[in-house]
Amino acid sequence: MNFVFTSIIMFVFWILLSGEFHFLLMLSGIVFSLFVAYISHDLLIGSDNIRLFSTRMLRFCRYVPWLVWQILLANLDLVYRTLHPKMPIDPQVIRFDTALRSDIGITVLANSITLTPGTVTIVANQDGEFIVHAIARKPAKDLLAGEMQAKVKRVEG
Amino acid sequence: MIDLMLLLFLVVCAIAAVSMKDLLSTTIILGVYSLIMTVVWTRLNAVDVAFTEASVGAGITTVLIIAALSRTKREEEGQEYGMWSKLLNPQDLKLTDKQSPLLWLTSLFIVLITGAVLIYGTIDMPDFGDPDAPANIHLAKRFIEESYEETGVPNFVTAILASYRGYDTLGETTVIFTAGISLILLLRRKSYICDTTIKEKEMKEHIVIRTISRILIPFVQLYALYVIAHGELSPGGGFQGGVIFGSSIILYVIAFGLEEGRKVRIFREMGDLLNSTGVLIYAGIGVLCLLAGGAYLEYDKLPLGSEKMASSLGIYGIEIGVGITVAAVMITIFFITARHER
Amino acid sequence: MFDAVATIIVFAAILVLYRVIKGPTIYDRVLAANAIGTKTVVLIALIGFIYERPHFLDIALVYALINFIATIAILKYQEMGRLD
Amino acid sequence: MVVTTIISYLFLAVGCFLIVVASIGIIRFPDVYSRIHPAGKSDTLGQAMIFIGLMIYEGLSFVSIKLLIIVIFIFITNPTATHALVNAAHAAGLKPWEKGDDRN
Repeated sequence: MNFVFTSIIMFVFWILLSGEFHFLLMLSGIVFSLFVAYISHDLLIGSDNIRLFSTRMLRFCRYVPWLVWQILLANLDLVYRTLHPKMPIDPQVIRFDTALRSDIGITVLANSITLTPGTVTIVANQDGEFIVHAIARKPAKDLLAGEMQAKVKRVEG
Repeated sequence: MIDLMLLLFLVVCAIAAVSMKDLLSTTIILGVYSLIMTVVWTRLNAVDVAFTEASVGAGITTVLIIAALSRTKREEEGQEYGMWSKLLNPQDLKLTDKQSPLLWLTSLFIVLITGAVLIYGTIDMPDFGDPDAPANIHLAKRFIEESYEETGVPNFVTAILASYRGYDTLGETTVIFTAGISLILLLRRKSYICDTTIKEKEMKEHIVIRTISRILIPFVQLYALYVIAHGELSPGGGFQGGVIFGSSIILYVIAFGLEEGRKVRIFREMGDLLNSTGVLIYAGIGVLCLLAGGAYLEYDKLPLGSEKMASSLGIYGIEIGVGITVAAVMITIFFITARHER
Repeated sequence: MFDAVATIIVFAAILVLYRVIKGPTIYDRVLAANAIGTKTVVLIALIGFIYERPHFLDIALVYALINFIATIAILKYQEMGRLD
Repeated sequence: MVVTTIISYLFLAVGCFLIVVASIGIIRFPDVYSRIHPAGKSDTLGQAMIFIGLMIYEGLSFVSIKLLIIVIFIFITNPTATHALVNAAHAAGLKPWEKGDDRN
C-alpha cells in the first residue's frame, strides 16, 4: 500500500518536472517511479499509515497560510533589528515541553519556530522537549504563550 | 560588472583557501569557490558544465573530502609554508634553515618565469569568443548545425559526448570504475563495530534532520533519474544524474548511520555488482552495434525503428550505463572512506 | 531589471564572503557558505531568465538539494569527527 | 501584461532588499546564534520572493511549476540546515552572546 502511494506521488512529481509527454519519457517515468518507490517506500511515509499521513497533509495545508503570515512578520521584525543603528537585540535561551510526540509534529514545530519572529530552534528531541534561542524578550514571551504549539498539535491530530 | 565582481570573488576565495590552516575551513571555502564557479559557467551559457560543477564540485566533492578528512588529521602540520600566511600573520614570520631567503627568492623567481612563459604562450591564441578561431569555424559549426540530423538528439552537448566522442566517454566511465575498484582493493576491511550508545543519543537529538532527510530522499532520487532521462533534451545526463543519485544515498547514511544504510539499502553486495554493470551496459551497447553490422558505438545501425530513433535510444542506453557506474562508484567511495574501524 | 537584481545579489554575496573568511568559529563559516549557496540559487535562476533559457532552473534545483547535503555532512563531521 | 510585469518587479525588489539585509545582518550581529536569524529567515524569504517574482513574470507554465518546486524545497531544507547548524554549535558548547558583552 505504501508502495503504491509512493509511486503515485513520484509519478506526479515526474510529470511536473518533465513537462514532456513523449512516449519514451512517460514510459521511463513509470519505470523510474516504481523503482524509486521500491527502494524508498518506507522513507516517505515512515511508520505512519497512509490515512494518517494524508489527513496530516491536508491539515498541514490549512496551517500554511497562518505560517506564511508569521514569516512575513518575522522578516519585518528582523529588518528593523538589523538596520537599526543601535541593533536592539537581547538574546536569551528558553526551554519548554510540548505534548507533541510524532516525528512529523516535532519537525513541523521546529521548522516553524525557526521561520517565525525572532526565534530559532536549537534542540528538539523525541520527548517533545525544545530549546529555543530568541533574539529578544518579546518573541520569547510570544512563543511561550503557546499559540503555535496548539496549532501544530492540531495538525498532528 | 557582474563578471568583474565574480572574478574578484574567485580570487579572494582562492587566496583564502590557500592561507587557511584548518582543513575543514578550506573545504568550506572551496565549496563556496565552486558555487561561484557555477555562476560563471552559467554566465558563459555553458549549462552542461555548470550542471556538472553544481553536482560534483559543490556537493559530492565536499562530502568526499570530509570523509577523507575523517580518516586523517584536520590541522595542517609542521612549518609555515607560503608567504600569504606570513603576510596575514606577521608574528609567524620566522625564517628557519629550510626557508633561507635564498631558497625563497629562487622559488619566487622560478614561479615568476613560469608565469611569464605561460602568459607569453597565450598571446598567439585567438581572442576569447573570436568567431574566426579555428575551433569555431569547422567543428563547432558542424556540431551546432548538423548534430540533430545526424544523431536525433536535440541537446548537442549530449550528442557530442555520447556520439561523436563516444569513445572518450567510455574511457571516462572506465576511469571512474577503475578508481572505485582501486579504492576497494586498498581500503576495504572486514571488521566494523558500531558504537550503539552514541547512535541512540543521536537518534533522539537529530529527529528533525532525520525526518526531513527521510522525506527528501525519494524526491532527490527521482530527480536524479529525471536528469539522466532528460539528458538528450536539457542539460544534464548520466554523469550528473549518477552523482545526484549517489548523494541521496549518502544523505541517508549521514542522517541514519552506516549500519542502517547497509542493512536497508542493498549496497554492500549489490554495490560491487553495480559498479561494473554500468560499464558493461555501455560497452555492451557498443558490441550490439557491431553485431548489428555497424562500427563500435554506431548507434543508428541498431535495429530499433528509424535511424534517428535507434541513435536516440542507443544514447539513452549509454546514459543509463554511465549513471549506474557513477552512482555506484560514488557510493562505494563514500562507504569505504567514511567507515571507521575501532 | 534582472541584471540589476543579479548585480546586487553578487554584491551581497561578496559581503557575506567576509564572514566566510573571518570566521571566527567554523559555524560562522558554514552559515555564511550556506547563505552564499542560497544567493547562488537565485543568481542561476536570474541568469537563466536573462538568457531566456529556462533549463537553467534544473541547476538551481540541484543546488537547493545538494547544498543541504553538504551542510549536513560538514556539521556531522564537526560534531562527531566522522561521517558514518 | 504590464501589470503582471510591475508586480513581478515589485517582488524582485523586495526579495533583493531582504537578501541584502540578511547579508548585513550576517556581518553585523555579534555571535553565531544571532547571525542565524538573518541567515535562516530573511535569506529564505528573500529567495522565495525572487522566485515568486519570476513565477509571476513567467505566467502559468511548466517553468513556473519548477520554480514553485524550488521554493517548496527551499522552505523545507533551509530551516532544517539552520536548525542543524545551531544544534551542532550548541552540542559543541558554544555560549550565546548576551546583552552587555563585547561586540565583535
